[in-house]
Amino acid sequence: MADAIPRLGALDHLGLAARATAEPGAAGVWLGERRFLAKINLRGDPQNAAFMQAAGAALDGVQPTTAPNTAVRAAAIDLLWLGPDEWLVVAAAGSEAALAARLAAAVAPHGGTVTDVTESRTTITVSGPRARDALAKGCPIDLHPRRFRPGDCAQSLLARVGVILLRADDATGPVPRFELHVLRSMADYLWRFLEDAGQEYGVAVVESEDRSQGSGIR
Amino acid sequence: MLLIHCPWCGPREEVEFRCGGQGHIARPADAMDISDAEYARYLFMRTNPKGWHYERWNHVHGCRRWFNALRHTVTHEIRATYRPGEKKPPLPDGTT
Amino acid sequence: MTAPFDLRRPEGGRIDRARAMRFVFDGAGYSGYAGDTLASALLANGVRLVARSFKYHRPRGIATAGAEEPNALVQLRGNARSEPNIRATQVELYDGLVAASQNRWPSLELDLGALNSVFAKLLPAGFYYKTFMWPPGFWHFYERLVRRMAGMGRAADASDPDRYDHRWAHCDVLVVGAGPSGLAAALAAGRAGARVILCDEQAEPGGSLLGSGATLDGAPAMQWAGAVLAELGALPDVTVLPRTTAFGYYDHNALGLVERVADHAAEPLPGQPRQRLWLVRARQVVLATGAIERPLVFRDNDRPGVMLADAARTYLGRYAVACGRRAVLFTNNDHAYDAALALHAGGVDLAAIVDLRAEPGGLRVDAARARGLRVIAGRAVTATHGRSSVTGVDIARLQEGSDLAVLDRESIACDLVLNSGGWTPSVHLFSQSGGRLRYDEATGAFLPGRAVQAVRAAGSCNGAVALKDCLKQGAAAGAAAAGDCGFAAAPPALPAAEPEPESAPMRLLWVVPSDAPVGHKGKHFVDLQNDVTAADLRLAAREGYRSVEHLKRYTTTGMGTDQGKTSNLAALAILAEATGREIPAVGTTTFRPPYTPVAMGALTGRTVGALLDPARWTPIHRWHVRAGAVFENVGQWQRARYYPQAGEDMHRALARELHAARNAVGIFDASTLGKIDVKGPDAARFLDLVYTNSWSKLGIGRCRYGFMLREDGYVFDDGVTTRLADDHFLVSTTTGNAAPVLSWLEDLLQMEWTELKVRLTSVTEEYAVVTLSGPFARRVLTELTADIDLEPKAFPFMSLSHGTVAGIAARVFRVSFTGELSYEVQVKASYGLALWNACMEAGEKYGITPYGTEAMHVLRAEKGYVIVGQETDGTVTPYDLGMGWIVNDNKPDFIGKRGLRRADLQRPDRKQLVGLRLEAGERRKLPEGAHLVADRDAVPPMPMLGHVTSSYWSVALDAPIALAMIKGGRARMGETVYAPLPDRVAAATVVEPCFWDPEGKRLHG
Amino acid sequence: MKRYSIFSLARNALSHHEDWPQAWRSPEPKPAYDVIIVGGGGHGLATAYYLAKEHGISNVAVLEKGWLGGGNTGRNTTVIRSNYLWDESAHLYEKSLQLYEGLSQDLNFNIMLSQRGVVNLAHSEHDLRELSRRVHALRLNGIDSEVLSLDEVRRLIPILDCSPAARYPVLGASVQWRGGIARHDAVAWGFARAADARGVDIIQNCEVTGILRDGGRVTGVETTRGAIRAPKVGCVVAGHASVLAAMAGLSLPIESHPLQALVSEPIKPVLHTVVMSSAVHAYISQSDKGELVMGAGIDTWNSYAQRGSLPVVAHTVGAVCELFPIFGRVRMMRSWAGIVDICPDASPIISRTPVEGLYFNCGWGTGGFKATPGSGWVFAYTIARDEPHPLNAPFALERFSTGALIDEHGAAAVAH
Repeated sequence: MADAIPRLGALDHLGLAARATAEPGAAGVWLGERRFLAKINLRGDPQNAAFMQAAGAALDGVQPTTAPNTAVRAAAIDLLWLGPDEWLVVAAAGSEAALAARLAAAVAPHGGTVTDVTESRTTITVSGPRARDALAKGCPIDLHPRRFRPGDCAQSLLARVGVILLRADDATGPVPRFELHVLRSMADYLWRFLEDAGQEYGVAVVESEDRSQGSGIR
Repeated sequence: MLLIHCPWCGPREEVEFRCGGQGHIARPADAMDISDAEYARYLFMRTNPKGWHYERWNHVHGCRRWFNALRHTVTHEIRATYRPGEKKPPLPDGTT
Repeated sequence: MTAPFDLRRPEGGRIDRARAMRFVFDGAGYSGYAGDTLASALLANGVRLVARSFKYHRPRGIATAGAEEPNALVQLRGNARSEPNIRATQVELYDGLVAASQNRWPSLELDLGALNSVFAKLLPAGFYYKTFMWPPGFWHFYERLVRRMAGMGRAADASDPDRYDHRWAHCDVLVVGAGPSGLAAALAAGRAGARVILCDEQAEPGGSLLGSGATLDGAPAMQWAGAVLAELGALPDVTVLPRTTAFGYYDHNALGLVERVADHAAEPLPGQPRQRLWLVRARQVVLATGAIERPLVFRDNDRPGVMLADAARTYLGRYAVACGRRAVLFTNNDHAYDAALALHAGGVDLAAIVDLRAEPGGLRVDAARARGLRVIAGRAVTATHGRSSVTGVDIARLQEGSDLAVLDRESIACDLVLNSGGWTPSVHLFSQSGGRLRYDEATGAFLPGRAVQAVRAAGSCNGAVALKDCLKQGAAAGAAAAGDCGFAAAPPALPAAEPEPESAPMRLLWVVPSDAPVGHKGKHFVDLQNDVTAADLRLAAREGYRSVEHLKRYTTTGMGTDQGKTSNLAALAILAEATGREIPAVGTTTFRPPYTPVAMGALTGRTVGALLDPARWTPIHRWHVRAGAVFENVGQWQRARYYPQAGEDMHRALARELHAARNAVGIFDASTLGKIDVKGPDAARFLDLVYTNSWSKLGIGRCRYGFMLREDGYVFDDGVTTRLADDHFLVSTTTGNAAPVLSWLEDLLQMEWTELKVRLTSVTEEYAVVTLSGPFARRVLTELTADIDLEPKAFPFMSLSHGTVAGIAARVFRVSFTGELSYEVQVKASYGLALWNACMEAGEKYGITPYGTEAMHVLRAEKGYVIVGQETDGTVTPYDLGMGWIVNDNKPDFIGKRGLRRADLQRPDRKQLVGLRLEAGERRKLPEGAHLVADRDAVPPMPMLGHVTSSYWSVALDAPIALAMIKGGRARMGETVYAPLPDRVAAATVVEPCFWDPEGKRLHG
Repeated sequence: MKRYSIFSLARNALSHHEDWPQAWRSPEPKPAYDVIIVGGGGHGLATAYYLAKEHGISNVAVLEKGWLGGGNTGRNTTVIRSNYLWDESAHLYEKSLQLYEGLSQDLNFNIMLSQRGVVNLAHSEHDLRELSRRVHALRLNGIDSEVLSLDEVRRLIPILDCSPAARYPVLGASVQWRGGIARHDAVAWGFARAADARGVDIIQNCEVTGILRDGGRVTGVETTRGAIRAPKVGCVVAGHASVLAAMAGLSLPIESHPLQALVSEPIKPVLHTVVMSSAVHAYISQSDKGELVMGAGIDTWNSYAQRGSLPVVAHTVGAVCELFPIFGRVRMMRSWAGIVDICPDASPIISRTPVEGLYFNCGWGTGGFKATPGSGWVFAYTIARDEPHPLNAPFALERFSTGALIDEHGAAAVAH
């Protein structure tokens, strides 16, 4: 029923779809948005093997990692470490309700908790040969290819906005790709900051929802 | 521009953190039985040393965890950061 | 003499003679070449007089060739891009450059400010502290005159049109300075595989090699530099940043760099920043910042044409500019002879070398003599002559034990006076890093001592003199730095430098005698920019300003835009002499960032204008924009304040919105309120601890209003919390406190009550919240939902129902902040606009009207509901608000319980919340913030009872209403209080703080 | 004391300024004094001066570990005002402002008090409400203060960006015309010279290392230059109060933080009032020399190091450029930090202590310079009479037990 109701994305007012190009050309920074990706906050005790096992089972075998600031990436699920007892499950748009229910049922007996935060954030993709240069204008994290590798994630600031940052490429090409999960209310600000930061390198808007590269969620 | 070692996330820039002031201040369990002056000691009185200082930090723009640190208030050297519940490290110079 | 002498020598230098550049200085057109600085181009054109000094307006020329320049400050560019106080020595020439001199009127040549020189005797250091005190209170009049003399250049007359950037950077080894030592260091570290950043303030790397004419392996040294740069450029992890000044060294090896991206052009390219601030976190730092030649302090040493010896050599070697035709060198050391020889070789007539030392010797002196140069030993330059340019010098023999030099006087005509008092290593950054400095007696200089951070100094900033030593130190430092980062590094093979002749000792003579006691005739300048003389410094010492910091502040020495790069050491030495102490005992002055001034735009970066701070928008924001809402900032959120229709002012729009909410139905976007999901078996216990009231017995699906206090007992935040399940609550917070409350609750759980099994998640942004409020609220909602029973019995006040609204899964809370029948509908954020639109459509026939925060404020004030941050200010308890019922004192503990018991919080005469009703017929509301008194006729200073916290025109009551916090307010019901206002004294009656439906019938209806 | 005037200046010019006397002596410490003041900053020197002048106690030593005026007196942004919210603060700072108004004549030392007005900007409805509350309170307290409309702000400060399109547009302002700036070093030097002339010994490079007590009362101090006895010891050591208190076995409700400040290169006068904006975190004035003087925020962590972080400075400069877009190309010339001792209520402590004869004057946070003469005046009274003056009675240590804080953090952040 809800499918008939129009949903409004955090950046819909920017008309990104209409601006998107398939060929970024000479632009150094490629920006896009992935709307409505399912996002689920998972909490639980990593020392509790039963919890870890239950969570992994409910997530198609994707086991929560205890390695800080890394993500486990599978075909349909990214599982990002957020804290010593906290993870962010990212999955295909529309899957959140079922996934959250399944996950909650699995981990609740083992002291785990699950909160659907799908709509709290949207996902901005930043790629292109100068993606790192643009991000470095606002982000204090060291994004050097050796220091921030494929599958690494971090929570930090970009400009004055808190972001969850994931390196989403698989390192086969020269062009890195980052995904930024940003609070919905500040997405417009962050988008404008990134367009501004990329200005000296040239910015192209790309269709991220259909261009997801490498592994990751379709 | 401190470089602070979050016990979970590793070294991160100061801008990601917020300082929570003096650490290891126990909330009095017998608060209702102590005098106003004794309660003021908990609420307001601080060691504020010129030297090594046990303090609390929050990785507010990172993993959102609170942790403790031992930092020198003149050199700004951070000798240790440690998780809540972990034993506090001894003072490096054995004094104060 | 072959051809007529041209200041621009026919060959040599690193300028591009194929690219001529036109430029304008003080309205006159000149030309130079690509590769020139404004200073070198001016000198090439024979322009000597370029500035007036700050205090005496003395004519000044170009004294140096670098960042240390005290004199040659110009106003660069024009209009919105106009920049004051720019050192001509650091401006790269570009075609069309426009510059003007500063601090003169009407013109540089004829400057009336120079009258100050006439009164100079009345203007010693600190004269203003001793005068302008009579008659009392007249300082503001004198100040106007003083201010007229203030400043140097002017700020632009319009907003800066250029962009600036910030950038974070990380590296293994940061090398500051790309002279020979810096290049060697970067090469060593780069070859080892380290991530290296090499920065240099100049447009072209090379440092001293650019102008010295040195050779390496028998070839011009710049060939080696070029090869090194090429190799560095090919290394993927090496970044070379020319035109980039490391200006500040901060904690934990963080440095601030400013890159002048586009200053060498008339304006930046589209999209290009003008400057970029780099915030570098380096694991290791190598400082190769060089050294600055030190002037001698002799009488009238400030005339245009008096210049540092090495600067003249740089102008000749790098820019092919002879700074004069006939020169005299005045020195206390061997090294300056190199400059003299170079100038001599470049065609400058070297009239004499005046050496302070009685018996100078060594290879350099021999070489000078061998070329037939006249070396006059044991003498001093005792005076200079000339007005807008130097025309000659007097010299005389120094006498042991005398402060005067009067014997063997001689005058020499010249148009250039080179001087050298030795070298001052640039230890600024090392000092800022916290490193100790040590004084070296032989060279009269402070050198890097023990390092505190991970930093090494190399080359001439570390006291090295010979080129080969600079290279060696640099290579060793670079390799060691890389090694400390875990890279296997070895110093690279280095090219061979020419052998350096042994130097004879220098003669440190901090004030050069003349034929009269210092201060009696002429001026011995120490700080050229601030016109501080040796006599000023001695006066300050005599008056008791014996600390070097007192000296600086009293005389202003070293406080100019050059930060005393050429003057600090001499000032220190003169103070030491005057107070009978050794220089190290006097100390160093503190080196503070920045090394050279940094544009405020660069410090600002891009977080300015629209990017100053995130503007947070609700999911329904665009609707409010289209509806023409006027917004207000609440923290970072932008909230609709009211929705004026055509022709409406705020008052009329508000009246319409209020009327609708009380008599029909209003719709309000409440999405900004903080929402925290509290889950876990101990959730209720936790809430019992952080709220004043009790939660354990709250039924599932029921809501309760609560106060959070701080430990000191004062109100921190309020909001409605709902129990969603046995172990699951939804806490709501005020808009502004959403983040602080969450952080505070996390603090308690993580650090204090670690045994509690509770997890918190912010869900503020997960949901959009639409409030329907007013008598028709239920009817509107009925139209939109089929699966929620809206009957009051089934869905009472302060409860929650789940269902669908307008086809959207929703949580509906029956709560009210308006005093009317009211529902808050919560849906997933992306459906917020759809829900709003559906409500507007369904509500149309009921007169649904959007209302903003202003109407919300009035509605709640009519009910006497408080706003945290408006009625409260961090000093208010629940009891003060008349809400003692919300404090469950039977609980063994809650945050603030003990704090509330403190003596002052128990006083009976505390300020308490009351309502104020004005006299019948009074149409003017009280100003918010107005203070209240008991005595109508009181005069200032008068005892006050308290203040008006909220004041509105109540449409419902057709009268103004107000809330106030006043002393003992609960006991004053019915009393009259007064608000003395600028134009009247308003009287008001103290009443209960509830003006509307005190029984709450509408609320529960 | 030889008086300073234009005539003395002219007379000395004839002798090439070689006969000026010392502004103050550099005496050796005596074994004992009637009162020891620890701390040779503005407040300590003012205390000594008023002890001598108002209470006839001139057998006083001021002990300074470094050079006089070298702490926060020489590191602040020189702003003077008395527009404080709470009555207790307003009265104390107003006393100070009144003393400032006659100080150059009183001390015979030109402290260059420039009453050019202090403007506080409001950027939100909440700001406007708070500003109105403050102005109303000040007026009834008899302290000059008024609200300025946006048009008046525009006329007064033409270079201020008052565009309604700004991220945080200026909506209005208040002004205290009697507020302004003064030459900070001159305040210390003037007090030092005048105190010295009344017989006070100012002893520099003399660090207090211990507080001597006999039972419950103070008997003197131990210093790097030996023990010095006195029955009364007043501590006025901004940035070091907790360290001194610890020597006497006391702890204070104080945390020490770096407060950064900066100045630009000197430019021709463009800004003729002091402008403060708490919403965008900037305050700025232009000195008589032409430098823009700006105060940055405090670094949030404790420090005694007189240095802070660059992002804090950048944030402030950003706020200044937001308000004054013409300053983008003006350059920061110097930045530094002072150590501010901050109390939980952002108000000072001027108080007796549990140790008899030991007095503390501390916790001025960011407000110390403007309070200098008033602070010294009430502290001298408190020491001389062993009881607080009514002006400083509310600022006693006891308030932290009773809860009667004077919370100058102002109202909590807007929260609806």
